[in-house]
Amino acid sequence: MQLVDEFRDPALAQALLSRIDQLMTQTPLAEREVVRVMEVCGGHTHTIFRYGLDQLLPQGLELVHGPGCPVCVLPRACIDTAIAMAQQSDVILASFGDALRVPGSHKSLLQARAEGVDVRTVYSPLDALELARKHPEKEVVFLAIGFETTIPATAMTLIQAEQEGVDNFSMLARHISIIPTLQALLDDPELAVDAFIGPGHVSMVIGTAPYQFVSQRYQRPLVVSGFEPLDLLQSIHMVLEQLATGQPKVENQYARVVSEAGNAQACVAIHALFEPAQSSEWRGLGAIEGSGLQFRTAFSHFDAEQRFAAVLQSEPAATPEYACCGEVLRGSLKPRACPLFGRECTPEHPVGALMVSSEGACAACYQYRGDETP
Amino acid sequence: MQLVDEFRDPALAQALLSRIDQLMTQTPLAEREVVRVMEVCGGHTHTIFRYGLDQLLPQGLELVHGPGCPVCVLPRACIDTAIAMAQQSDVILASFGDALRVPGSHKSLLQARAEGVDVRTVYSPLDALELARKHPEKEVVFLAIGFETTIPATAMTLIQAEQEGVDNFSMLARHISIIPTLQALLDDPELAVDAFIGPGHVSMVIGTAPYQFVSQRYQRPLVVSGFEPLDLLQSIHMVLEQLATGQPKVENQYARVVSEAGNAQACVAIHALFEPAQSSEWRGLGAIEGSGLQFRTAFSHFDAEQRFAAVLQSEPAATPEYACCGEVLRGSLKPRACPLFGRECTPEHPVGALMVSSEGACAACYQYRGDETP
Amino acid sequence: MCLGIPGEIVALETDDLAWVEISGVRRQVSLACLLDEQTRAEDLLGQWVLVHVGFAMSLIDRDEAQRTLALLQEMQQMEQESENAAG
Amino acid sequence: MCLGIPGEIVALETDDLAWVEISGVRRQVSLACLLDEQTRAEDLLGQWVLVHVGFAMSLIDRDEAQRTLALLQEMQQMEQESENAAG
Amino acid sequence: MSQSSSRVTLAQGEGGLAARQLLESVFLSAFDCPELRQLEDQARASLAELSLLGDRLAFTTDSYVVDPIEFPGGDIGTLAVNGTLNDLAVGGAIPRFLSCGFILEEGLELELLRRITRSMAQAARAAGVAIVTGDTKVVPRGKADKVFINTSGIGIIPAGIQMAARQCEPGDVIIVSGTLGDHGAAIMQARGDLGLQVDIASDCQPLHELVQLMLTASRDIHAMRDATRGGLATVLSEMAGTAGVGFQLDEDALPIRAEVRGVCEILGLDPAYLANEGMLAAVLPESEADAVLAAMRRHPAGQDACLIGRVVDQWPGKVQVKSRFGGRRLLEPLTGAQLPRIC
Amino acid sequence: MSQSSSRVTLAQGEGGLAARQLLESVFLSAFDCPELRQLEDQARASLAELSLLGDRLAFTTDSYVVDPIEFPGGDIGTLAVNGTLNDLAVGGAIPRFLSCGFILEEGLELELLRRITRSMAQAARAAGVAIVTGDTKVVPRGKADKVFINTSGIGIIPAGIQMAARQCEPGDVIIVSGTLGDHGAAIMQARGDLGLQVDIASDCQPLHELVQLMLTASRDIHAMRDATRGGLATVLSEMAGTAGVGFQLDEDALPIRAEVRGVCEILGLDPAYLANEGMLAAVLPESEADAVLAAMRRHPAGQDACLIGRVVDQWPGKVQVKSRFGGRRLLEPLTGAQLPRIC
Ligand code: SF4
Ligand code: SF4
Ligand SMILES: [Mg+2]
Ligand SMILES: [Mg+2]
Ligand SMILES: [Mg+2]
Ligand SMILES: [Mg+2]
Ligand SMILES: [Mg+2]
Ligand SMILES: [Mg+2]
Ligand SMILES: [Mg+2]
Ligand SMILES: [Mg+2]
Ligand SMILES: [Mg+2]
Ligand SMILES: [Mg+2]
Repeated sequence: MQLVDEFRDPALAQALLSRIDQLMTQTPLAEREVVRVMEVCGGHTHTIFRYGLDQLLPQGLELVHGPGCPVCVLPRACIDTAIAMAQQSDVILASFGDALRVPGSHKSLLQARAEGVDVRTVYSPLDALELARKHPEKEVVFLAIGFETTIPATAMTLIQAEQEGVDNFSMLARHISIIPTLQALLDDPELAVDAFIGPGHVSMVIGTAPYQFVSQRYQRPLVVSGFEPLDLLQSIHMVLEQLATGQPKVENQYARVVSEAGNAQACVAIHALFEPAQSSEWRGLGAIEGSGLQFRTAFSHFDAEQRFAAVLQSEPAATPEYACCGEVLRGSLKPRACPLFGRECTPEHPVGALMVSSEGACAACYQYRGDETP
Repeated sequence: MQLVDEFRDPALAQALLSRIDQLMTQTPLAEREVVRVMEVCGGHTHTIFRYGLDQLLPQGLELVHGPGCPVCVLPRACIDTAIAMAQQSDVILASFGDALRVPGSHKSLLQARAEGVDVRTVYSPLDALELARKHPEKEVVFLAIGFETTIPATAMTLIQAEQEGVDNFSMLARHISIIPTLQALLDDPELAVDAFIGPGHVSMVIGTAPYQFVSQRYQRPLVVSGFEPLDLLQSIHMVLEQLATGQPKVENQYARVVSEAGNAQACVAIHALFEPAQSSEWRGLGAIEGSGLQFRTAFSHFDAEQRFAAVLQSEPAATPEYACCGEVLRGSLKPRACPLFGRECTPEHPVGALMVSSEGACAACYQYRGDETP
Repeated sequence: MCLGIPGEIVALETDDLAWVEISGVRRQVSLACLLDEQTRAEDLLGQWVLVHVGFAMSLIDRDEAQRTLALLQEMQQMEQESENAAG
Repeated sequence: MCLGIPGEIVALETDDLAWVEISGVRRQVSLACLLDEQTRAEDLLGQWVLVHVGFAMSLIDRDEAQRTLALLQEMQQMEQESENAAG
Repeated sequence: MSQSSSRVTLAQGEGGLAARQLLESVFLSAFDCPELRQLEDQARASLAELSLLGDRLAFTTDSYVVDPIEFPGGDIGTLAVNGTLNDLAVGGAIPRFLSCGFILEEGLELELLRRITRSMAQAARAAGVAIVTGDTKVVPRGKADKVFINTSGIGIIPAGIQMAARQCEPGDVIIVSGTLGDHGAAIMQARGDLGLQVDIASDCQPLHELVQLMLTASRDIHAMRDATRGGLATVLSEMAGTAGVGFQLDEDALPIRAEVRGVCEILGLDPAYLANEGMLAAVLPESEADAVLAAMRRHPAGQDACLIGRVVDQWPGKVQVKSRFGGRRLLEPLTGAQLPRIC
Repeated sequence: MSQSSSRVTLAQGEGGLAARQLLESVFLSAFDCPELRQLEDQARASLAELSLLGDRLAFTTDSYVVDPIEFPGGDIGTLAVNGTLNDLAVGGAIPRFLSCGFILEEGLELELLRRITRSMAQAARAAGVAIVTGDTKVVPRGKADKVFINTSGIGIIPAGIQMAARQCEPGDVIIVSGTLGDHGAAIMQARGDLGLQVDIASDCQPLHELVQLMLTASRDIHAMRDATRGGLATVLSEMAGTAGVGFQLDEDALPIRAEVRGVCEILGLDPAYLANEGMLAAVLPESEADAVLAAMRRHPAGQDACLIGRVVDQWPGKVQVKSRFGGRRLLEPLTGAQLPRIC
């Protein structure tokens, strides 16, 4: 595969690994007991485990798996709401495959489907819109999740629905913005992370400029990275070099896809449809100011929560999240240190959302390294 | 079974058969080449074939199978209409089992069901009403067929629907009255029938009085008969005795169930809901004045044909009935004399309606005597 | 036409619905066609009725049934006697 | 997060829908996020894009890709040389 | 806190862990036997050991889609075991192995599935056969009706036994092992949509012991069939057709329970077309009838065994019923489904 | 004028005439063989003749519910024959007889049913097996999804052949007969709901000839599985679990078609979990590998055969994949269904 296989070359990886080894054994990094690099993005976590990259890194260099998986941070209450909507006769609830396995207070959407509600997996929000066109007698609700990578797709789909006048289509939108999330992480006094690998695909939308505060205000290096093994190793090398020189800045390893400015059209679409919500609650992260998005008034007719307000009034409060997930998300606990890991909590029967998506720190850890004892 | 088994006693049947033999071999009946007795009612036809009674009767006594099967006289166009209604999304079409196999111009209701429309078998019109209660989101249409035996059930069901305000319930009513039908038969110059066995269950509703014209105007004996073998043999004996004495009259063999006056409440219900239609077309019988019933204006909201008028406008004309059925229904042709009998036309793939219900003269003949060559 | 079957009213369900028993089988039937000012459902308990498409359509007169059978039995006796006489 | 995959725009379906080919597999993707006054769909034919949930989200700069790889190859050569020197 | 479901999920049909857990928690525990425990893709059995029982293999299959799944006298599980056993039994075979293929609808209650598998296990144990290989598929909700089961069966036919419909010949008599239509009537009433209340249980039961007893009484039984779908009328028509002879039944000899007759009278059906699931018809020389009937009546499944008619050389391929009045009628194979009639 | 339908009717599932006509017009004409023609309730076969082929009977069953019913490379009929043949084949058995149980949805196009039965007949003929017994049920519209098929198979295992997962041991190598996930990818694209256009055909094919060739090259093959539902990852996990040994695969050695990889990259799936329907994995001593691989590559079903890993004494019951970078990851059995991911 072009533009993929080139970045999986083992010989080049070997060279990067030697460089990394060298940096770690030289002053000043050799003096540190441990260097902690957080890959913010679950896609990076996935690559790391898929190729066993963490096993190849030198002692003292630790990868911390961050909160950058939109599925993992989805609160139970959101699933409960989606199920309540799906339980209305006439409703088809559609979402991405990963969202369907997230546990709600009592069950996941897949389990609700087994009990008879109409839940569909789609590859694209456009496929959900197509469902609405094909089933005019039904109300199609799309459970919209994702960081800025995905929000433009949601927004463009809504713009198309608006243009065509498809009125049996709405969204339960639980989008999350990366910058306020990073900000909250950095403000956490328990955060023990020396540098960041920045999310490549979010950045192709928002560009690299918005990360400046990470290096400027919080003095942490950040390298926006691609998702292939070489991308990650190179990015790790780049943050280590910054740490070695003591000059934190924002760099872009993924220049083939990401520009400093990002994708203007995509950003325009996001802002046309959505505005930041005051404060949003995320699984494991708690309430983060400005991290959620809400429909602008002009588009609130697409807001499934308004359409189904009557139904949702009677929603019971969600059961509280399991505490360890939050610590893992913030990087202060390793997945295996959670007492539920691999026992009550497995990819088959996830307790926390980090066990759901293969991007989730716990699932990746279990799936790709399940044999190691904690 | 009480009130059933007593009337299936073979010793008593033997006695009746001897009496019948005697009558047929004595003057004046012995002088006739053939005595033709028409059992008007398909139920009688059924009993005759089920027990092989015709095989036990003496030479020269011939049973002619009359038109008294509401399924057999159902026109193709009625089935076409029922299918057109069933094809509306949201419609459940319900009827008695026998009606579902009647061929329309292109297919039967069972075949339409195989192609995806929602057709249900019910035992009672009350079960159809129950379907309407259970499926308020559906429109339930009951295809109502039957002679006076069944019309009170239809009427009482509608009265109940009216009282409860069940408004997703309607009927495609194709009821037929026995008296105009008999009248038309008797007016047919080709009718070669010497006496009638009258329909027991119709008579429990209308009583025996309405048949007086048969003996008075047309000089034919008529005996209202029950449905067990002894009932039929006794009734045959009774008409033969009348023929022997030359005093045609109306007699009642089935006094345990039928009274002279009939069932007043049932008749009231019929007349409350329905009024005679000017002229109705029946399969095999052609148009018969006053034989059909139509909704009275006060109840026309239950008339499925009015409810679905828009749909039905575009109904294509039904293909014409096969001519032989009519001759068989009027008693002027024996089923086996129809060139289609047992070849193109079988109970499995009926061409004419007489092959559908096991009451139909052709079906009874095929089912119970299929091995005889024509 | 018109399959009808005799059954006994063995229980009442509502004031116009009854349970009828036919050879060990019970079914609910409507009494609507048998009720009027003079006849209430209670009066029908224990009676035999002719059932058609879920409705009791007629009371059955068991005495009449007996009379019909008695007539036939008499006829049979006469036949046997005349046969014996002939044989 | 955000599975993205590079593919080549091989055909246009409408003025904002294109067929993208990825390792022999074709899928329709929306070009809505790449179009503006200056950029029409025709201009994108033959280009490589990053596809996410049915949308082309970014053009891929193949020269940049080459530059990144060239850098890594250079690094590898230097490593080998220093290794040879050491060994 | 883990949200394991009390219902069948699609994942359980995808192979993998969920499927494995369903297999272990439901099927293996119910059907445990050495062949199954191997968890190979196929069960294995020694041909030498099988040859001790007879000289021919018998092989049959049936799918079970009964609605409702549970009914008086059994459930789809007992049916799936006994039905296939009986298709082996009526060939004279001693049943040995069953396979079992489940098609489950997403959302099926696991507890119902457990009840069904327990029924199957119990029926298999009672009959001395093992369920040695199996398969489970799960289809999305609405794509199947709760649960369908296929069982295939292998049995061994003892040397010297040779039953086949073509062997029926004039002079033979026809016997049945029990009353007509019990299963069909029980199902109709269990379905509930006809509003009938009646105390009839399905006759669902294994017949292989009965058949072996019959064969002990006489090796000269010409043919046998279990009267299932389409009822006695249909299996007799098939046999008469295959042999090219006529069957004549005596209507009054047909054993029918009062309640089954009641159901039939109400709905206008003929009990000769109602299904049984533990009743067989056999055709044999008249000389053997007494011995065979006596043997049958010693077995619970044959208590109501009786002679119902004989094979004649008239009406080849047809079944006639003689009424008590002397008239006769034809019993054609079932035409279409039996539907309740009004006329 | 007679209105015979071009669709399956409920009556055809009720036994009786309609069922008989379906049997004769569709099934008997397609599957004609002496055993079926008897129209007894069970097929019969001589044990003595079977014993000439080997010393053990193999028995297996599978139900087929694939959606869509027809797809590039086959249909539910070819699948139903080859799938069950393969479950016999991987036990070393020579397949002999198949049973076939159809569950049809009322309203199914008869022409589709005819195509499916023709596929089955052709697949059976090609494999040299006979469909000797069958059954058909029809369920009301909406109670099943067009057509489900169960096939059960009987084969004979030649004396001396003994393959079983528990025999896998450290030092063995693991080979596969073809590329991963072709069937799964073909089905996903045929379903159409993911909007993928790709030229991939199912690998649906019989493997018994290939297996017999392998066994000719070496009788010392320890275990074999066809990688169907849950894919290679799942069958290897099962084998490793049964044997209590570790399997270590070399990621770069896994043969995967570019198009299958493309589908997986787009949807975020792992080809190791996609189904095959004509690919097997075998475990055998390293000493036998060259001979066995050479034999395999001479057969069309084994052209892409290759060595993908080895059995180790670490990680008992687990399958590890070593990436090209030297890191390793666990290949757990499939958890839940594979769903397209966005992240
Ligand atoms: S193992 Fe489960 S409960 Fe524990 S942190 Fe991970 S996802 Fe949360
Ligand atoms: S055989 Fe058929 S076509 Fe002929 S008269 Fe009878 S029903 Fe009509
Ligand atoms: Mg819903
Ligand atoms: Mg409809
Ligand atoms: Mg069978
Ligand atoms: Mg059978
Ligand atoms: Mg059977
Ligand atoms: Mg299987
Ligand atoms: Mg199998
Ligand atoms: Mg297998
Ligand atoms: Mg298999
Ligand atoms: Mg069968």
